[in-house]
Amino acid sequence: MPENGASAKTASAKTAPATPGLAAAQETKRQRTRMIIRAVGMLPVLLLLCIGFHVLSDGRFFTGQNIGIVVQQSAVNTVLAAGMTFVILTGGIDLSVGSILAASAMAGLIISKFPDLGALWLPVAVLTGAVFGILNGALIALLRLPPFIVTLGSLTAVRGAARLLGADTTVFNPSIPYAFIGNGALTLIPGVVSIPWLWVIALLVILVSWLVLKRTVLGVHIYAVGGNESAARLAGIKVWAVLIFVYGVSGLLAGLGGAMQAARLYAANGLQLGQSYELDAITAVILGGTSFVGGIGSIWGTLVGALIIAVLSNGLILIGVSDVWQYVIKGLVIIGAVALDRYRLQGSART
Amino acid sequence: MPENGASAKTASAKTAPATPGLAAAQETKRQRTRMIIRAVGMLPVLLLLCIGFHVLSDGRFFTGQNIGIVVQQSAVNTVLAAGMTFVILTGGIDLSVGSILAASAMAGLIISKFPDLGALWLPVAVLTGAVFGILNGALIALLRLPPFIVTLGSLTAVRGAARLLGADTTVFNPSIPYAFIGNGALTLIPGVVSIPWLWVIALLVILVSWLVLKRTVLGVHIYAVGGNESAARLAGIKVWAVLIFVYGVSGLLAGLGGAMQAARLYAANGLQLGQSYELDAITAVILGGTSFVGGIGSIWGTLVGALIIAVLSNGLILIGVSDVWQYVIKGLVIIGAVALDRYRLQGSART
Amino acid sequence: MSEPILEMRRVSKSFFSIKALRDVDLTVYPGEIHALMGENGAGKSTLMKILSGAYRPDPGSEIRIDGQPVQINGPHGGRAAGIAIIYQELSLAPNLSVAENIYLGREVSRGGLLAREAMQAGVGPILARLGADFTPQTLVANLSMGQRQLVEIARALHARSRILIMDEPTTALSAGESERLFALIRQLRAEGLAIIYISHRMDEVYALGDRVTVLRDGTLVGSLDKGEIRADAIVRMMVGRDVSSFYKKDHDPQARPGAPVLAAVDIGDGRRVKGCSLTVHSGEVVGLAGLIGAGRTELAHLIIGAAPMTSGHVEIEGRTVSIRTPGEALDAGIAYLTEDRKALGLFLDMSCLDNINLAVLGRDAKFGGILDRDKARERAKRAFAGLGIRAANVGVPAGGLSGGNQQKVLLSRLLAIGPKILILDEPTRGVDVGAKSEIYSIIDNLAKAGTAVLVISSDLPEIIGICDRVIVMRAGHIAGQMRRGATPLSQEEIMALATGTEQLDA
Amino acid sequence: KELKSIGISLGSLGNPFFVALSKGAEFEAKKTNPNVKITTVGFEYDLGKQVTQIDNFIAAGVDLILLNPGDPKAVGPAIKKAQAAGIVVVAVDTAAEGADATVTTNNVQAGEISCQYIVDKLGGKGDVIIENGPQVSAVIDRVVGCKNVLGKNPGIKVLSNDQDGKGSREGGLTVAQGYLTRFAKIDAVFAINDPQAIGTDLAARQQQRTGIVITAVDGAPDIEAALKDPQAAQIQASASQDPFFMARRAVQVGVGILNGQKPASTVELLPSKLVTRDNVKEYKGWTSDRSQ
Ligand SMILES: Nc1ncnc2c1ncn2[C@@H]1O[C@H](COP(=O)(O)OP(=O)(O)OP(=O)(O)O)[C@@H](O)[C@H]1O
Ligand SMILES: Nc1ncnc2c1ncn2[C@@H]1O[C@H](COP(=O)(O)OP(=O)(O)OP(=O)(O)O)[C@@H](O)[C@H]1O
Ligand SMILES: [Mg+2]
Ligand SMILES: [Mg+2]
Repeated sequence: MPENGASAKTASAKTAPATPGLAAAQETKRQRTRMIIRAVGMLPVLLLLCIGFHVLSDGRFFTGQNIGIVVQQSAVNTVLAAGMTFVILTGGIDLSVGSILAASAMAGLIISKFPDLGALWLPVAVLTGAVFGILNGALIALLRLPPFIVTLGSLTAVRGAARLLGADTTVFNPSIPYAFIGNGALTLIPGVVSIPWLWVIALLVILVSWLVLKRTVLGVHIYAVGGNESAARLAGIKVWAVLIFVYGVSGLLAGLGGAMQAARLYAANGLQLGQSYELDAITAVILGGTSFVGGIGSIWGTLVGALIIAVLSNGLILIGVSDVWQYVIKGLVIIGAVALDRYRLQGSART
Repeated sequence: MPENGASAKTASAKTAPATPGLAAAQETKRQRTRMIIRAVGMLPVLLLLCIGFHVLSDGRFFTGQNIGIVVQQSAVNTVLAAGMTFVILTGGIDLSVGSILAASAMAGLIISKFPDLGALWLPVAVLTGAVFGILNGALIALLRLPPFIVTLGSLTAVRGAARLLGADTTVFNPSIPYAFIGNGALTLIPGVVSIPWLWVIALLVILVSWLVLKRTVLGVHIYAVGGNESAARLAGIKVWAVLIFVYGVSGLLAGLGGAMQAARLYAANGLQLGQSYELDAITAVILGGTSFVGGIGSIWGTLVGALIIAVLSNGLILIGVSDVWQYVIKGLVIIGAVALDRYRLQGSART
Repeated sequence: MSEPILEMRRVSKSFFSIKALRDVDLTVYPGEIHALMGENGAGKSTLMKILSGAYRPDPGSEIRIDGQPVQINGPHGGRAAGIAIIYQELSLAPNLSVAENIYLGREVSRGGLLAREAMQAGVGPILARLGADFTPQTLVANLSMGQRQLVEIARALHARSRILIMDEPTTALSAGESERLFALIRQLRAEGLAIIYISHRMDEVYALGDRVTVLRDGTLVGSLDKGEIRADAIVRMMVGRDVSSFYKKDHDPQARPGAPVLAAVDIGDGRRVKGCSLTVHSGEVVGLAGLIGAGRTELAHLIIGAAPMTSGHVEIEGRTVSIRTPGEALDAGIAYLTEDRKALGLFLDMSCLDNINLAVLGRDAKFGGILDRDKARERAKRAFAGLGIRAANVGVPAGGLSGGNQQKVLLSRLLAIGPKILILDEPTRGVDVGAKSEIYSIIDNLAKAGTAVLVISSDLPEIIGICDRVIVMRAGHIAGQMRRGATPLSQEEIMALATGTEQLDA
Repeated sequence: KELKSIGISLGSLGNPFFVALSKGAEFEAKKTNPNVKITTVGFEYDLGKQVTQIDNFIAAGVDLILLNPGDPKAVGPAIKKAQAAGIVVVAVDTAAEGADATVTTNNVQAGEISCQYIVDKLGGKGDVIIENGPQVSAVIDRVVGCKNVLGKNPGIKVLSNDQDGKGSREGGLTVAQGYLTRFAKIDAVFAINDPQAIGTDLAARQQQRTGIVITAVDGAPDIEAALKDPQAAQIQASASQDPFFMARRAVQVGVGILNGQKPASTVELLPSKLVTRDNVKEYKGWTSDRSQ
């Protein structure tokens, strides 16, 4: 019989009346608590920041309008970070999302100016992103090149491509179709509650990502590849396919981000769009508790991470902190948040 | 390989008198060849690039003057990449080197303007870098925070500090002491051979790094921490001290890089200096064959990697490729170089 | 006899320049347990990985199943051919749950969505059959080595195959679990499965094997039928010579009783280890036995400062010492051999030279930090000669060695330190008979020289063979101890203590 | 209406030009209302970031936004949004579509006078390099101005105009090192801003190349020093801007609009004056005390 049974047996026979199943049950419960704490992750930090900014800005933070702005601002980064979550879960990284975003936005805007094809700009942008992402994935999965180098290479090369697309100028289209996704809002209760479309899209992306990661076979395979690549291979998982998929998703979502940005700005510029967005996306993912070595993390954490970044940017401007100090404070808050998280997890593990 | 030795032994014990040492000796030789190929690493790619540019630029590449320019341009990145090699060998990463470089250059230049303290600017710059680096290391080693997040935080925060130092302006000092290290050259054979001081410094840094990594106990410990951190801890290595050391070195060398840059430009600007240098430094390290997971790599590879980057920048300008296409080509060459390397290593392993 | 279910003919495999297998033949019949034996690095695992599809054999090799030639392309191919395997190196994803690992690569889904509940329910019976004390939802990261081994076994059994390969399945199991596994294996044999069983433990081969095939240096030496299975015959086939006196025990603590060197007093971590006390004397070899998960490894970790202690203290030579890190343990004279040599012991990418010298580099260094490379090379060469480590030279990466040789490299590192106290956690896990006897004689010599040795082992014959005294742990407590006296230690008594059944009898 | 709060979004606050701009704006705003709240941010040449900042200004309820637009057209929609929230938007340094007013240096003219100086110096004949920079509209305009002038002189040959000196000393130095190796004969270099010109001079000095006429646009403090420095003799002129004054004008115009005074023209072009080695002594630079 199992140990547990054995120990139970002896326990009852010996001294303590310690119920046999109890220890295991307690353990499971403790595990579950820890998992919830982990999933909740940075939420306390986020709330703390929000409340802090609300107080310091004389109550300007928690206004419907400002919340709308914050979520809208977080939308593009959320979408990129969702894709990044897939990649980082496999233990990889995608530095090229900013450049892909720029290239996709350019491609979309250029198409949008053709009278007949105009409406196709959205799928074109998303597809452009997907193609670049799949290229990344193919190089990484099939040639077995390190993700950092491949996506650093495409960070540079795709940026060049984005600039070439627009001949190094800003492409502008004030009457771009579906512009509402960039600046409109979905009205739930007329005049009272409305959600910016950008945020609706971001939430949908998070939801679908969650479904894929947690409710599909593919999701388990993604976690498995990140957890132990050779074990995954031995279990017959097509690791190469998983890798191409995650980089493809990251690219596709960068393309979507490009489309969102284009609809928001009515314009795109190969050089001035998406610069160093990859850092924000990675930061959101890591703030959200996803581990760099792969295999551990959740998409909800990423959402919280992206919101923290947006709240920081918005809040610091709201309370009138100068640009220079914004740098300093942002850097310290990021480190502080992770330190706090580490401390919090330790505490919960101890109890 | 092991079984070879084993087979030699049993062979003699069993039937054949097959010279036992021979197989082992051959094996050793083969191993050595493979090791040299690995150490030589990207050298073939570097040579190919040089020759290519020489031909395409009508013989302008291999002139004493241009080579001087290339090595000079590679110097700062070489120094940063040397520090980055230490960090990456432990399996970490330092994203803050660009910002630390800027802050150090600012600190140095500010000191250099005091009439009495002027000559101290160089140690001040280097020390500034070391202090920031040790702070990074302490956060990573003692609080066990992920290196990516910590150095991403300091990338931002130290950038802010650099700007604060100069009150957001360009600090310049046309009569900075020791300016010769920025623009002068060490004459070996008067009128024939002279080496830019920047390059002399870079070579010294590489040499000392090599000594530390390969000839000291600390060096072995660095490789050990990168190879298997928990085994290192169990083997009694003070992992925290090793980590603080490597991030300290990275910071110190970033400080030195800042001093070199200040002496070269006679000026520093907290915002513009060192922007995205971390990417170049990391690229040099990875091109040089150092593995991201830690524990594998050599400092000579890093030198070659840094030279490849400098040759690319110089060569593309030399043959008149436009800025936009430079992006595209650089990205592709970086990917191509690593792919080539992968292919080459496979080939050598097979024979 | 019935038709063979599996025939492997002229199977060869090269890794670059290394020939791991040369023209090996293997025939397996349904309803038999076929033991595969050979020294470390003989090619057993490689042969099995070819069968499972993890490796592709060299051209010219042939595999037939039910007389039909088959091509096994990748792990899926192996599974499709009805082959299930327990790999020697644990191949689980630690971030996934037990159920997810068992179903990895063949998940159940309904309407495109993962059927988690169905999967968890599906693994319940198999876990119960194995006597696992964890739930399907448990994360593998939270399991001990032994428990992980059970997960591997569960996975292979769950695949419902016709040919079951077990590559050293009991290395992390203790006697109780092993017995349960054997019963299961016999039952599967009765159901007509063909089982290929790899082990370095002779007693297991006696107990289970219907036939034995021996490999040496990648070639087939021959097969023995049930009636011919005898230890000396197998060992001769494996090693090419006789291995005399397996368990070596020349030292005698009774003749010259040493002073207590290591004393753990009432130590615990508040979780797995609850108030354990033990002493080890100089020149004594003490065994620490127990079921998997009894907390032996944790106890060792507490002593060497690898895990935080919440109660009790450690005394060395009568003085209370404070040990908070493994480094401090080394300074205090305690060296520890980990049970998980890949994850916690070796630096696989570093040379054997560096691996052996790692702990004493500082002591040897010149000018406070410059490596003394001659001394290091000298020491490594001495270790190679002394322990019979087989590798081309001391400069090859430790990762390239076979399991047994890796173990000896790790052991060399500890011996280089020259510790007062040596704690060995599963010192012969995965090590072949030849190397085992070498390790036993090293332990014996150390004890003779006055070292206090604590051996944690799940291999009861080993504990009985080499220890002067045995301490048994159960569920975090010291359940009791027994001294080797006029009568040898008995396996039954130890088991009784470990499981607690003696209480029932009393 | 009183100016209570003002938001400023500038290219990059590490650039002394924008620092001077922000100081000018601050000075003028404080003059109007000593208790004014000023938030200055840099958008680091990221269009998305600038739009975000404008959104944030709207949320913070500023009265006036001073904008250095990342793109003349692309920020149009964001400006409209701000105006819809009752905020006055004034563009500085670069024109912006839809802004209530624009105050900017005449960058085309700046490029013209800077390059006219080259043409005069060379006597209408020689090999010239246009050392380009980040493709923002101010830079594009300067290059346009320069090309206007050079194009009128058939004796002038433009060797190259497609390298990005990144607007910094370092970038200028790197690009110029390549140029100097690539071309044996260079008579003049027009750098799109001062730091690039200084970098170019450093490169030339390092390679001991002389006789190159280097001009630029900005009139920044470091070019002032260079124009006075006998060692940097090749740096000969810079078409100056006056960011402090520009920002003051912008705030004045903005406050005017806030109080219902429409400016005569929505675009106010400030002419650029050429600073040369001859007249640099009289030049009042960006950092001189301007509080009068
Ligand atoms: N992937 C590989 N690359 C190179 N060599 C390998 C590889 N796998 C195995 N070998 C070599 O092939 C030989 C056979 O190894 P294998 O693992 O099959 O031995 P084994 O009989 O299972 O030994 P053990 O009893 O130690 O498990 C060994 O010498 C090993 O070094
Ligand atoms: N890394 C870990 N995280 C959480 N629990 C662990 C971990 N390692 C071991 N355990 C738990 O601690 C208990 C004791 O394990 P330990 O390894 O100390 O026992 P052991 O007697 O040495 O067993 P084994 O023979 O399996 O090594 C086990 O029940 C296991 O579940
Ligand atoms: Mg094996
Ligand atoms: Mg154990």
